Amino acid sequence: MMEIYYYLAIFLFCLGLLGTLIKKDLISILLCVELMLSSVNLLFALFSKAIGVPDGQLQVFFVIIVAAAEAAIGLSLIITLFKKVKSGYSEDVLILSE
Amino acid sequence: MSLLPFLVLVIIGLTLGVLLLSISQILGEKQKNPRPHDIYESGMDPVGNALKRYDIKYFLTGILFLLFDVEIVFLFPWALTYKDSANKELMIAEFLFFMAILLVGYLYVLFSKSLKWDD
Amino acid sequence: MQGELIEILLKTAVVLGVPLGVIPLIVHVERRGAAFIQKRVGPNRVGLFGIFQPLADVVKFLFKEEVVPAHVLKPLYILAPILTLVMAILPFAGIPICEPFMLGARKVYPEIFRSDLGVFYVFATTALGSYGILIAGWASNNKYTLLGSIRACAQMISYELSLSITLVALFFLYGTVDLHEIVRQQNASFFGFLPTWGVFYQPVGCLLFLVAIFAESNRLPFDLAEGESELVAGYHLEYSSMKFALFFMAEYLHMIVLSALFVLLFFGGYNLLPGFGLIVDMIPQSLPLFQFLSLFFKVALMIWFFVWVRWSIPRFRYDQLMNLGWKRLLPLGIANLMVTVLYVYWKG
Amino acid sequence: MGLNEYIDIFLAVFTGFFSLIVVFGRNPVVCALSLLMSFIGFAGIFFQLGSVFLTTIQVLVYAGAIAILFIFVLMLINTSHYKYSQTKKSINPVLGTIFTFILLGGFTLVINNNIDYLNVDRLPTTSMKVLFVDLFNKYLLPFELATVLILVAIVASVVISNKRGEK
Amino acid sequence: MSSTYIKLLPFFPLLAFVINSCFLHTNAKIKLAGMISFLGTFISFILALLIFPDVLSSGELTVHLWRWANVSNYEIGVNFMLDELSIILLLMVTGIGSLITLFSIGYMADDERPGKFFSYLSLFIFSMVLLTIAENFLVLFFGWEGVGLCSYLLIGFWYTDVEKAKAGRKAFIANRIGDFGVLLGMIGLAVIFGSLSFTDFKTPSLNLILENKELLAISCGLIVLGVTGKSAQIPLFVWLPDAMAGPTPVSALIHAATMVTAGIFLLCRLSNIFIHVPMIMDVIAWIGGITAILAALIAITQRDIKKVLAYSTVSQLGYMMLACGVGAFSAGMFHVFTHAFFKGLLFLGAGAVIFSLHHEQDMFKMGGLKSKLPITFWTFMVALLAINGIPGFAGFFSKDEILWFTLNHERFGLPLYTIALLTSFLTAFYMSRLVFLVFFAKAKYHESSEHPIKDGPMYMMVPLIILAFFSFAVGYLGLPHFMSHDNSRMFQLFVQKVVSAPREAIYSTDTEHLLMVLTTLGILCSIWLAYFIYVTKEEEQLAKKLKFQLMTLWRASFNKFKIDEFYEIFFLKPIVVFSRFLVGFVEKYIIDGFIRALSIVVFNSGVFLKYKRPDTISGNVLYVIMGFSIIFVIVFSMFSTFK
Repeated sequence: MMEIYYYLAIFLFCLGLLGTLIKKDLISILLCVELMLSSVNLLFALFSKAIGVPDGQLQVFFVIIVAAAEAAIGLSLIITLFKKVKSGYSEDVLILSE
Repeated sequence: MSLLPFLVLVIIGLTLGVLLLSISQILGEKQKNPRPHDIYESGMDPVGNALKRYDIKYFLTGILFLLFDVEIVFLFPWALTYKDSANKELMIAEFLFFMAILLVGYLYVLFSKSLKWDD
Repeated sequence: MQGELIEILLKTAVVLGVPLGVIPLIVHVERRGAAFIQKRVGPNRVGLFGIFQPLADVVKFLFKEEVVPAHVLKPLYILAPILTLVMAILPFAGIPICEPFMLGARKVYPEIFRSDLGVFYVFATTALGSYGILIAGWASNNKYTLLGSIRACAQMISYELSLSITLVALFFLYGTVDLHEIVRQQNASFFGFLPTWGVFYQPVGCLLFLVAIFAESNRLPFDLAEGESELVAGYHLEYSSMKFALFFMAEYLHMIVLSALFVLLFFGGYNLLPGFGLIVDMIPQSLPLFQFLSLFFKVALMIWFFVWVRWSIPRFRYDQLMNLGWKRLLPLGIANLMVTVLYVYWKG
Repeated sequence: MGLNEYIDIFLAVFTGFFSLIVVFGRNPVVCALSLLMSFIGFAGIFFQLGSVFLTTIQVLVYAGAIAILFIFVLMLINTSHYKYSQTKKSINPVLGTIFTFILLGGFTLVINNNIDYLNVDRLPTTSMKVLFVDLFNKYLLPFELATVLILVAIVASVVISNKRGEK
Repeated sequence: MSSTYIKLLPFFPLLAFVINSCFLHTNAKIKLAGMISFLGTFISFILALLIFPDVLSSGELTVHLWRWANVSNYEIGVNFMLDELSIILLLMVTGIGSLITLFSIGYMADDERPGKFFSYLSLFIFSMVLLTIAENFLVLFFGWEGVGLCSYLLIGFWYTDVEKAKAGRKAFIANRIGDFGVLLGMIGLAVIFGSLSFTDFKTPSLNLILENKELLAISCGLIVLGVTGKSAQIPLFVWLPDAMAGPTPVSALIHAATMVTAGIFLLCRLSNIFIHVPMIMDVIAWIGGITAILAALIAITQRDIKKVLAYSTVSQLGYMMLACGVGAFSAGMFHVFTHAFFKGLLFLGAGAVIFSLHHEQDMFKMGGLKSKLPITFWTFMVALLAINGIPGFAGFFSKDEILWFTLNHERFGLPLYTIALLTSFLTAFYMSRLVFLVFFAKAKYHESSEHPIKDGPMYMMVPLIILAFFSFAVGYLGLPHFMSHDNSRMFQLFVQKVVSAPREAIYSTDTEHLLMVLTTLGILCSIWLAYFIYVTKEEEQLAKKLKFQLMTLWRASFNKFKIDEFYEIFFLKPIVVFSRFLVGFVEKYIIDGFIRALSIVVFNSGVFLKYKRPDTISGNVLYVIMGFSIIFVIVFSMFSTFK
């Protein structure tokens, strides 16, 4: 009864992808990225069960650590952006970045 | 090792909360006085907006918590493996290396005045 | 299926019913204790020694008006207390009140939610406790509540660090996360009379843990979230009547479960208190009961300790609080861990 | 269909529902809260898959720390202050939706073709310890490097929010 | 055990190279650098000696170091193989190599970059060892290129002198042409046999050979081209005489003893394939014969002592080629073996002479050194007798073997035999001419009192003596079969375990006796002739008379038959013109034009994209998704299921 999780994982991945597309403000985009990461983690765990090696779960471990670092840096950047540019919308930021 | 009890407990908690709230909703008296319905600021008229920016320090605390928490989560596996690990020296070496990094990070944070709250 | 459900419900009735039941009692004890410490009389009208005062409070809560201010985000505002209550209830599922006993053929585990997670479960669910506060503070759209909730949250996570680093040291010593195993390891005794409790292995860790659970459960001297002087009432400022009561309950539940965890980790958990051994020898079946009783007593002592501290130590200033958490406890915890590890390694 | 299957379905629906809110929700704070919820759902799924350690760190790190951080940020700097300045309409959402669906279909096909291989559990039920032994022998270097990465992240975040943060 | 030795064989020279080139590159003590290099070579010599008994007993030893490449069905490993053939060459290379290294410590005493010199020397030994013990063609090719490179470096060692630098370049280019041939031939063989390992080439499957005869012929021809390049045969022999510009030990080591024999070695390695291509065999034979006599003719009139030796090397190599061509690979290998000793000895002796005369190389400015350089003289005499083929000395046996098998060749027996015979007479003549001019004729130089002319230091003399002993002795490894019964043609039989055996003799043994006697007599005559011309009193007139009668021939020989100029006109000029055309037109307009067009396209598309690039995160993500999903769909449609 694992297959439902496979479908869930790919569904959530594509959902997160869509989110990065349709979201406007940076924090929400970051949220969607986290969502994608989690779904990939789920796939890792599932495959490690299907193939029969525990390594996949360790991969999840590392992915989570990297995600933590990524969230920290990303959020502090966003905070800084809010302080400098009084906006959090990707368009504004990128246009200002030119 | 089933998840069922957990879910049952969650359901129990929710029902408990909802039950209590709805009971008091039913039993509680109703009155049409708008006064209690606006923002409570010690009886004064509300000043400004709640949704203003707050001190960056809270946020920095959050970030630092996240990162140190991850470091400590690193330590859980180590602590649990040590007892029945074959090569104790290696484990200790890892531990020391790890702690060295942790301490470097901590000292950096300490000296970078990020934790100064008294100002 | 039904069997499982019934078992779960029974366990819940014991493990959760008892704390919920004694909360009014605790409230009463707290007030009487406050009165006693401050040389006052305290509530003594309703019933003998005012023993029914808390029940009267409950009734009052029930009959008050449910005020929902106009400016709040209603769904979250309503959800917050419920969520807080649930988050406060969840950790109980991992607390073993006695060691697993044989009921007829099958082995019964006393904790509601039996899993390999062990301490991790209690710890993680406690860590989630701060969300209710955050939501409450943010949903009731008011600067005091927001500031209070953010403060409470920052404080909780800051002290969670020292909590977890103490846990690391404990895991290192016990080598397991299973609470039964941990309690069993505390069952022996140093030279005859002194029980091998965690507190004797980890005095510093015990101290840290104690401070940390005070902060985690937002009790004085760490109740900055509801510091009346500056924040009026903190995150539950906009909540009244039953909703407030839920927060109130949640706080006490937190207190109880953290004390239980503390006792389990440091004070031999449900190992029998001195007197009980004799009775158990006479009636072996009553072992679980007496284990539960001894755990109960220890927790009760902890609760009394909470009350005592509350009325003895004044509230910290916020910067003092944060400095204590980040600049005293965390380094102390790290040092404690390193000393422990190196000592064990040196001992071989 | 046993109890476990029901729980599986429930968890999948739970997680999917809250993820949908994450993507399509209007209020960022609500999005973040539902992301927290879906993290908890993930933790439950990991638990169902029998990997206890993943459950733990999923709750401790993701739900316990990262989500809190997000909500902090959203509460501290309230996005609803800043009106959406850009007016130009972009076709990105439409195209993106189309291509995302193409991808989704592709993935689904891949999973479908191999489902009868993937659906078998070949992993002997391993306790945490077994995993950890691997972690400290085979993955020693990545482990230490990850700690270094965290150190770098600490320094970077402090630098960013201190120096640039000042008015 | 010996497998570890085999693995270690190339290591020590490499180590010496690394040490010398990295740490002693500048201002090194000559003794130190030299000893390091010597030890590097000598240790591997010891190892070779240790391995030798195993090879004797068990035959072929193979070790696998690591996998080099694994292309579709070619599994190419870095494998070493020691068998009867390679162990001999290995012993020769390392042994003589260490002797020569020792010699050059004395010879290069007044050079300012000894570290560099010895590092090159060690690198050469390393590549040579690699070439020798290679198990497959690719490893051999590595060593092959390596020795080419080293000879270039060492010939041009004194690169400040333009002539010498040019000589080095010439050698390099000639070798490059040959290497090109070898590379193509190797590819051809790989295509035919589906493998590169010599163990497969030892016993090639006949039907594969019959299936693609033409390709095989072409590949063998190309390999022969490479061989002519490496071991200085027509048409590529021109580099060897110029290579004498390098330091004399280098000439001895590379251009007499070891490197030039690499070609012959390769021929023997592939002998079992070559014998299936009779046409190529004949080509080899003829090349050998013609080279032999041509070089001998040139050698007669040269004035430079090292030039003479160089040409004699070429002609001896011609002998070896001839032997291989007539199918007597073992005899050729035997000659390689003996020749290495006495030719190395000759070069070192010449080096000693040059050294003691302060780098004077013109024979006509020498003379009467017999009494001044006793050791050099006597060892030189041994070498002379050996190369002339006086019975009892090493050269006799091997040369006679070759003559005999040449005569027995079924198609061109007689003509090749006459050529070879003449060559041997000429060899005797010019070699004795050299000796008489250098040692007997009256001195034509003034000896300064502060630099008395005497034998060189011990470093130089010891190798001479050792080599002299061997160039006397090694011949008895391959006695003609009628002389003794227990160890007759021991060497050849030993080698024939690997290389293909020669055909049966047509003529009877008596013929062999007779011819042997006649040959010896002829050689003695030519020695007497040389003595008569260059030592006795009426040298002047008679030499003049001879010169006058054979003027054209003499001049032609003195000018090396204008072969360099011939190449100049018929190969170099066209190439130069063609390359001018390439540079002037093709390079300038076609290639550069193409590149410019490319750059313009790229630049403009970049400019275009700069304004079309997504200006939002979601835009970027969108592009990523588009690209990825397109790839995904393509791949998915290709393999419809990711099973």
